Amino acid sequence: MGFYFAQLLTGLANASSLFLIASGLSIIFGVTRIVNFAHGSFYMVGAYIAYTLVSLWSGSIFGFWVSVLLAAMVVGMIGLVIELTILRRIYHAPELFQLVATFGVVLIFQDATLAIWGAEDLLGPRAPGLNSAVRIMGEPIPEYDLALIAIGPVVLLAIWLLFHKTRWGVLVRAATQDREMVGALGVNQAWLFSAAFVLGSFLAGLGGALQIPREAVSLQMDLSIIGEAFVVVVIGGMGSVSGAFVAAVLISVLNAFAILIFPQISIVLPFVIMAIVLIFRPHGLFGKPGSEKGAPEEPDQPLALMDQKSAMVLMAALLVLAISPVFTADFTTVLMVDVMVATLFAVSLHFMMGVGGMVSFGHAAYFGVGAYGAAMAVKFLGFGMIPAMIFGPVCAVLAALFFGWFCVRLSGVYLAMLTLAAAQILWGVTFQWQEFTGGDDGILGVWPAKWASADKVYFYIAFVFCIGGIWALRRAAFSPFGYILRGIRDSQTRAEAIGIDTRFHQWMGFVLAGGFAGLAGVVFAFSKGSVFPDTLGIALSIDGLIMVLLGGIHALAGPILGAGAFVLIEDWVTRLDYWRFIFGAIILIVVLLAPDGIAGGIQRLLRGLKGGRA
Amino acid sequence: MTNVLEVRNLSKSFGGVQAVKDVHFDLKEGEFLALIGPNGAGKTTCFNMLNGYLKPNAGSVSLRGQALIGHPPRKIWRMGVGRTFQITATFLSMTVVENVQMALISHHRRVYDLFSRATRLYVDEAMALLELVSMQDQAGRACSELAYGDLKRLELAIALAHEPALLLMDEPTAGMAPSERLALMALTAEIVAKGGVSVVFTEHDMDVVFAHAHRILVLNRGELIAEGTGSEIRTNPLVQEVYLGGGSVFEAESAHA
Amino acid sequence: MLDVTNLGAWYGRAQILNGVSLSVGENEVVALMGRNGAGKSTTMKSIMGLVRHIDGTIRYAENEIRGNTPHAICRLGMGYVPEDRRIFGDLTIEENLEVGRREARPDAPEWTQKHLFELFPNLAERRKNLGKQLSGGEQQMLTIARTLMGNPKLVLLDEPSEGIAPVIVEQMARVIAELKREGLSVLISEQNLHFARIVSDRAYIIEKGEMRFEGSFADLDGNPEISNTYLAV
Amino acid sequence: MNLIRRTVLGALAAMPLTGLTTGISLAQDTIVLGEVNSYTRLPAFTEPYKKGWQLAVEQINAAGGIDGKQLEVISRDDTGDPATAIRIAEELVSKDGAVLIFGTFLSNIGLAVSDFAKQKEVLFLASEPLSDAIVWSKGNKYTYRLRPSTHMQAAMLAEQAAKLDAVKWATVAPNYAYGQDAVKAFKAELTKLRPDVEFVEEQWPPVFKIDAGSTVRALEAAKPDAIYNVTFGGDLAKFVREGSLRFLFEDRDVASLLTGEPEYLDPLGAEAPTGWIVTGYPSTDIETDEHKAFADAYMEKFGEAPKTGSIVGYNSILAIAAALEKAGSTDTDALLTAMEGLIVESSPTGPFTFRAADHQSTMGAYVGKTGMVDGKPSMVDWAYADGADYLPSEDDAAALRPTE
Repeated sequence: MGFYFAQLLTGLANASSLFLIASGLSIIFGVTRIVNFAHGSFYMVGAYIAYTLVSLWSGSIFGFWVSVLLAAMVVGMIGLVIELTILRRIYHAPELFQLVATFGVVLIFQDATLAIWGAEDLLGPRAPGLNSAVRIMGEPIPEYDLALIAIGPVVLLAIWLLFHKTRWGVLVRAATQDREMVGALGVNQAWLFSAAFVLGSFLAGLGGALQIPREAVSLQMDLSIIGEAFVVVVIGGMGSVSGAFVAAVLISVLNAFAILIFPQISIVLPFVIMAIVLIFRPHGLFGKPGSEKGAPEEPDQPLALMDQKSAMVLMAALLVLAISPVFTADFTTVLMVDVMVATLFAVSLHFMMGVGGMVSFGHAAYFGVGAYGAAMAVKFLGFGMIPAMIFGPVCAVLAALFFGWFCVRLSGVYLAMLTLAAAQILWGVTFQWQEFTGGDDGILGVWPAKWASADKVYFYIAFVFCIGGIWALRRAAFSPFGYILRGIRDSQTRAEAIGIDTRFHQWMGFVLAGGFAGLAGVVFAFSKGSVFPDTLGIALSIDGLIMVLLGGIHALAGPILGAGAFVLIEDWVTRLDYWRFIFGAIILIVVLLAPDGIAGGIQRLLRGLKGGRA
Repeated sequence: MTNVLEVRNLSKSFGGVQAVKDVHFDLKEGEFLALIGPNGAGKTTCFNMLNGYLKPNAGSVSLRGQALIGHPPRKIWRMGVGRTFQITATFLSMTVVENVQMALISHHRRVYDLFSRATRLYVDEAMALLELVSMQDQAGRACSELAYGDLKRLELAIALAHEPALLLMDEPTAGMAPSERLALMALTAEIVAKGGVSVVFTEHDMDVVFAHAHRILVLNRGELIAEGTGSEIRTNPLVQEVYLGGGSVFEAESAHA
Repeated sequence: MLDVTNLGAWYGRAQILNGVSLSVGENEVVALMGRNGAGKSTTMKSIMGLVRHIDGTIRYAENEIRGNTPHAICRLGMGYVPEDRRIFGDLTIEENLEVGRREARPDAPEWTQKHLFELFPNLAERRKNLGKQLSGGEQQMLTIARTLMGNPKLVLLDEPSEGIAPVIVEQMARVIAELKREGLSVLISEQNLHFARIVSDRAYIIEKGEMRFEGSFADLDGNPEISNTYLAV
Repeated sequence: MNLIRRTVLGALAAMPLTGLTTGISLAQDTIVLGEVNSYTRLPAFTEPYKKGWQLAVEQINAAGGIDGKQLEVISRDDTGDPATAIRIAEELVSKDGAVLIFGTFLSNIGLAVSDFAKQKEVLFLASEPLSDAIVWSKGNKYTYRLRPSTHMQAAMLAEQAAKLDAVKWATVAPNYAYGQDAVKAFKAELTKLRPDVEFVEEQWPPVFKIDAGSTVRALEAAKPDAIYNVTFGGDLAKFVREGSLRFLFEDRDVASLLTGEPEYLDPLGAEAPTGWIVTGYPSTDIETDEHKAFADAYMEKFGEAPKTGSIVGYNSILAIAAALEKAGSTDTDALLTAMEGLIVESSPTGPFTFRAADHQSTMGAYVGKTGMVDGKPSMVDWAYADGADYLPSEDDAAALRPTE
């Protein structure tokens, strides 16, 4: 009995940490509708600053708690600077575009932290006065865990009081529903946003600072927490702070007990819980309908076929690409294959997001399933290259059929997070099932057939598949299927009212996008010769998302420009020291110059050159 | 004349609140029927049950003898029920003519066609429908740029694309100028008069109701409290009390009707 | 008090308003009339700072306010009641009013919750209810009350009679009369000539983003072709 | 200054679309070595490693280079992604004219590059990755590995663990291939030496995401006599802290893989456990002449004591230099022939050989216990364990490799 109670307390202590960071994320999303990837960075920086301050004041109880609060305040100020200098300028950008900016901030913080605090993990002192364990029912419980268990609910109560008993809180809640109207009633919503952002960053910093007595401060802290924080926010319901608390407790306590029975489960447990919650409650435990949507935005312009001049430019570009192996080195053709793969992947994601209005945070799943499908067909079924290249997308289609069926029942951020859960579950299976998938040692020896093994020959295979895939998706976007898909995005009510089975249609859109992502995965697998679970990982999904958003989600050319720019810039900057900082800065510059993405920026530039009104 | 629509004992409650209670009416072939009542009387709830967005707790609806209840909206649409919305629902990222083409593509069951160019399908039919509502000049405009009244007319064109037997119009003239209101309803009346389609509509503008409706049903707190022609309804004391009011605004308005 | 000259407004690349001029005097109720899509709401939103691309001049209480943010404009004493009500559904009536509350102004009547609950007795009964639980008419009352909590001198009322039952329209007319009695100025956008005539002192008519008429209702009655062309009642 | 200029110019010259043409423009008096590693993903481990190979290159070049030619290393960041690593390897070979590739830290990147080496027929010296698969189940003709593998280090620990009284063992390892290999190897080796031991509990926390409190309690619940730990880095710090708070290590033996390496031990500071049996690298205590010379030079150049990565980086270059000298050519076939059974006569850690049968070097590791010296954590009672003693016989090892 005592044992289980102690395990419960351990879970609750973890829940408090998780709640602090998740509550901040939830508040920021609720008010500003920003999906803040940089939240993990705030958490990490909070921990580093607290480490420095606590070390200065070593041993004093007062010093410790003051340090923790100071660190959180400094992070709040950092949040303010980011909000004022970057985010405030792009609130009017298309939905989710701010996510690109926060991604740039993540990159910058990674290198800045490395430069300031160094590469080595830093282990701070334990909390003075709470540095040992007490026995509860015979089991040793660290005193600091008990402090954390108390801090969580105290913070929850403080936030609740702040939101319900102060004018500021009422204004914030009003702004989560209709920020423009709040402005028209005389409230400076810019400062309201800033304040919410500062509060959210403060909570993230507090969460990080409070970790000092529990773990070494390291450069991995940002990315190791952010996924789980999003999961907590989504399970609780976007924008609901008490929901985040319940979700944090749910995940942490379940994990504490689950590892007693099945130690390997930790890898995917939060995502499994999220998937189950979302399937039964499409807006999370406490979320409200509508809480999934981003800021309202202006509708797209109607699609237009390319005019003759653009078509000629495009044909010329394709021709140059097609003959490029003749005059370029092998490594350039290899790079071009990477660009084409990324472009097909981004175009398939754009088909889902831009045309279909279904945002995916887990599109890499289908890319990876395609790659693995082909690799396993080669390894276990003895398929040749071309049959394996057909087999891979078929696997991706099957996976998309399965997961898509659940995903299209949701919308907005919830849909996106369910795709993420699906991708993480697939990743977990691939990672764990060593006998079959090779685990993280992957599958090697997936090289092209002898006749195609020269880089230049393989380039043409990739050319046919990728350019063909992009052409097919573009064709599909202009087909009745694609138009109806866009129609469903515009107005589900209207689509239903003209006899469309909207869910089935979206499901098929999901599957089509998944299948072409799988095709990209297949071309990728044979160009690299090996596949690893990374091909299904969050990082690749996020890269795809950044390509689509950075390129411009409202233009069919967006993902093509975005993917090309992303791969080429990354290939170039990684040659430099502190390249993440530079890459992050480039992303921020693009974001600030072209809040409608690269495609929108180019359009504006062309219009400007023609002397039209911008 | 035969009944196109038969509504029997339709009831719906939301969490203990009886939104619609025992509503019972028929619609004859070629009839133009208005459903009026104060906000919250249950008009929209009624509509949503007729076209499948809501499932009633009790009652039946049959269209030319086929039961409608239990089918999703898209099935009911295929059975021959068109509708326009109180708050317009159109595909804002498409042009006017493309909006109508979508309805035609769906009607001709080509929604899973992956290879044709959507914009080249059924252009003539779509233009004919736009002409019917005098929108042909605006066919190429982006739907997002349209004035509200034009959106309403577009909705009407979309709703007629599959030649429905029954047209449900939820506040078709809300947000239009008085002149446009009358014009739109005159247009609708014309379409009804040509035959083949019957219309049920809800409306707050009594000018429109009294000018065009063949028959009027009045709902209050979910119950049907009156039924009859314009003059019968106008003089009904119960209707005056709960809905029409007796004040200056209405008198000025009706004096002009 | 409010002087708008040569106002132009764009949504994206589409020009919605073109050279619109109008003025509202002290304690005056002015109607802005026109069909739907004529530009009434856009005019109001532009004055309130809710449209991003505008040009021309908007002078209010001796200040040029074009380019100011909505909250700054509101703080100068301008209140805005949107046509689609936009109440905060998840907040109680009291909290909705709290959002609108601003400091009292020396030059404008001061409104308190108590005073407003007297003016709108239905709201008083349901003060702890959430905004989304209200009926359409009650929401319309709440959105006006919420704006009055800001103690404005000038109220922009966008289509107050739209989409509500005739009985509520009558109540609305009484409220507007009360505002005038309290000394407020009101710019009201309206499609219904009769309603406009009852509540307001003079009228403008806008069509396709351009001003077509300005004058008293007597002038309007004297030129039936104008109302026939642009309002065509 | 010069370095900055070179970096910038190099980067500009390498801009993807400007370097369109084939052709190796480097002067004939240098030998270009291609190097890939996870510099941004895992700087704590790869920075000392980089310093190590930089020192070796500098020393060799100062001494006249190889056959009068200077060594030049073109080093790139793989961003922690196997696919990027392969693209970079391709560029290093086809554009930069690298005669071979070395480096990598993460096992999957090591495997990806080794497979690339096989496909493109270029020599790859896997410096740091520990995965057994690199030389055994997925070994190939073109790939050699320097550092003592997971299996070797686990066997070193098992040898010491077998001397303990402990019978009931629990294991905790990060949930990925390295952790799984390390547990499997330890179990096999320990059971061979002590058939009476039993393994009563396994914990598999996700790498860098350990829920340390719950993991510690789950281990405690099994009441083992001893614990075998494979966690490292931040996970190790959390595990140690939560474990000592909850008395997990009281009266229990702990055998812990790699924990004696300065990269992992130093950050634990005053809280570093004492008395754990570990493999590692007591970098400041090794008194051989070769090591002293290395450590002094390193200290002078970088102002800090060498770490495990430093020695791995340094030895990588020593091995490559030895291979180049033995081959007398930069031709891949000649290099491959030279690598087979290559003996590196002298290194800071002593001589080692690349076994012809499985391409694994016999470079060893240091086995000892953790302790506190002058308030700083360090290894005590350590001894050098020669890698050759912990490898299967060459015949057995050859049987583990796929037939080519």
